[in-house]
Amino acid sequence: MKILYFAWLRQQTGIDTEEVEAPGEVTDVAGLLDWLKTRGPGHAAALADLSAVRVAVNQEFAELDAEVAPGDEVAIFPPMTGG
Amino acid sequence: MKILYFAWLRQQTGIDTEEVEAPGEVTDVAGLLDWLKTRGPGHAAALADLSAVRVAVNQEFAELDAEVAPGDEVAIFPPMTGG
Amino acid sequence: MAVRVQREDFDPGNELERLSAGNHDIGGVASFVGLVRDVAGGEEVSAMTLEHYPGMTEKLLAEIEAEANERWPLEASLIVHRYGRLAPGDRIVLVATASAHRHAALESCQFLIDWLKTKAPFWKLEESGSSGEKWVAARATDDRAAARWKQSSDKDEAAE
Amino acid sequence: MAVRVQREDFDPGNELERLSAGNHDIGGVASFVGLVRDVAGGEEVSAMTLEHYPGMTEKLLAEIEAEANERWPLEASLIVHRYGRLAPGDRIVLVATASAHRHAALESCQFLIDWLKTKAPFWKLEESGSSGEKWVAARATDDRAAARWKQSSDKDEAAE
Repeated sequence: MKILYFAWLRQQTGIDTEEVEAPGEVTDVAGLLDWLKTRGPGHAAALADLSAVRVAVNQEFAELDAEVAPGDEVAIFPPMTGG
Repeated sequence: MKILYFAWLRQQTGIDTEEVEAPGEVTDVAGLLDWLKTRGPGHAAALADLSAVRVAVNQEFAELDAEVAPGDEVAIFPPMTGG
Repeated sequence: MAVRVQREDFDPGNELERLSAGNHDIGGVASFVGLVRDVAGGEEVSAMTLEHYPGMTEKLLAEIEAEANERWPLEASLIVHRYGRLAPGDRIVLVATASAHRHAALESCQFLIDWLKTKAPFWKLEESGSSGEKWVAARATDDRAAARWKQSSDKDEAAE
Repeated sequence: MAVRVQREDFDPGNELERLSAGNHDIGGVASFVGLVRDVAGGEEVSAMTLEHYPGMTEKLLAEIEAEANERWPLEASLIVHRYGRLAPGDRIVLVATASAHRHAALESCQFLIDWLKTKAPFWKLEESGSSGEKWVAARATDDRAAARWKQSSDKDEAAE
């Protein structure tokens, strides 16, 4: 699975893109985020407050109960502030 | 009094501007329009349907009961179609 | 704040550039450019002549621009309206408003163009190859569009 | 219909000219240009960096532009959004819509910019001489502005 981090999530994790192999029990966004927190203190800090975080799976906005599978592109970012 | 005609009112009267001396009993817009009708068949035709006509006195939109006096600039025109 | 009534064409890019130049309080510039269409009411239009009331036009445009500046926190505003004979595709009017915030710019721009359509002393004469010359009639939809900008105090009274 | 996401500046005059060129069915072109302000939330801003999600940004912009073209009878539309480091006064975004009738152009332009503020994957990092770098927080007023464009079928349900 390919994980992308944007804005302050990129800064806190220190990573813009990482390739991960999540364990088999990770089947949805919530499970993935929980598992990503265990990858290090930067990840744990960045993902501590999930209300401040938005997710896209394969470039579509996704809720916490959306399914994820190996091969997916999952992006994690704060609420958008464009325009 | 200076009378200005615009758009099809100018075409029907054949006049863009005329200087007139209205009789003393003409004191408001309605009276002025009634009197202008008597100035010729073009005027009569142009002012036959007052619902199709708008008036400005001294460059301010005016209703039929607005006062007019010698020296005023009175413009007569159809509803506006700018923009 | 500026108002111009002119026969000559204008350059929207230049006008917008000048409107916001050097003012870093501006977060958004909204604009509307009106163009001559080659069809109106189902009929082909080959040209159009805009007549106006010199003097009153400039006075009214300045008044309505001042009203927009009272109702919205604008950093800059511009109205340019042409008169004379125009061909399809030609520019007729430019309204541009600039503000710190986008809604003030967008709303005041719409307010000004709605107002121009019904209250500015301009009259359009359309020329058609098939049916000659015809003065454009005022449209009820334009009156309704202008009416919705009545001040909220007026609206409150109407609702009571 | 066109969407561009680019680091380079754009020329609003050129873009507007190209949008309507040769199409005499167009009666009005509405546009909005967003600019970098030198102040935000009471603090001085010396520069801003726009980060985005390459690929998803273009896809979403194309989708929302297609939605605007379904909801309004548009003759042409354009979204240009920049990314990278920008200074106060720099252009950020251009939205332009063209239609036979002015309200379709004006409303769809406002729809697109409201949508861009909340749904396009862009993030702003502001730099201030006094307090360093800060990611801009999303604003509730922007969410409300985007929410009012929900399709009328949604609104009807909400009203029941």
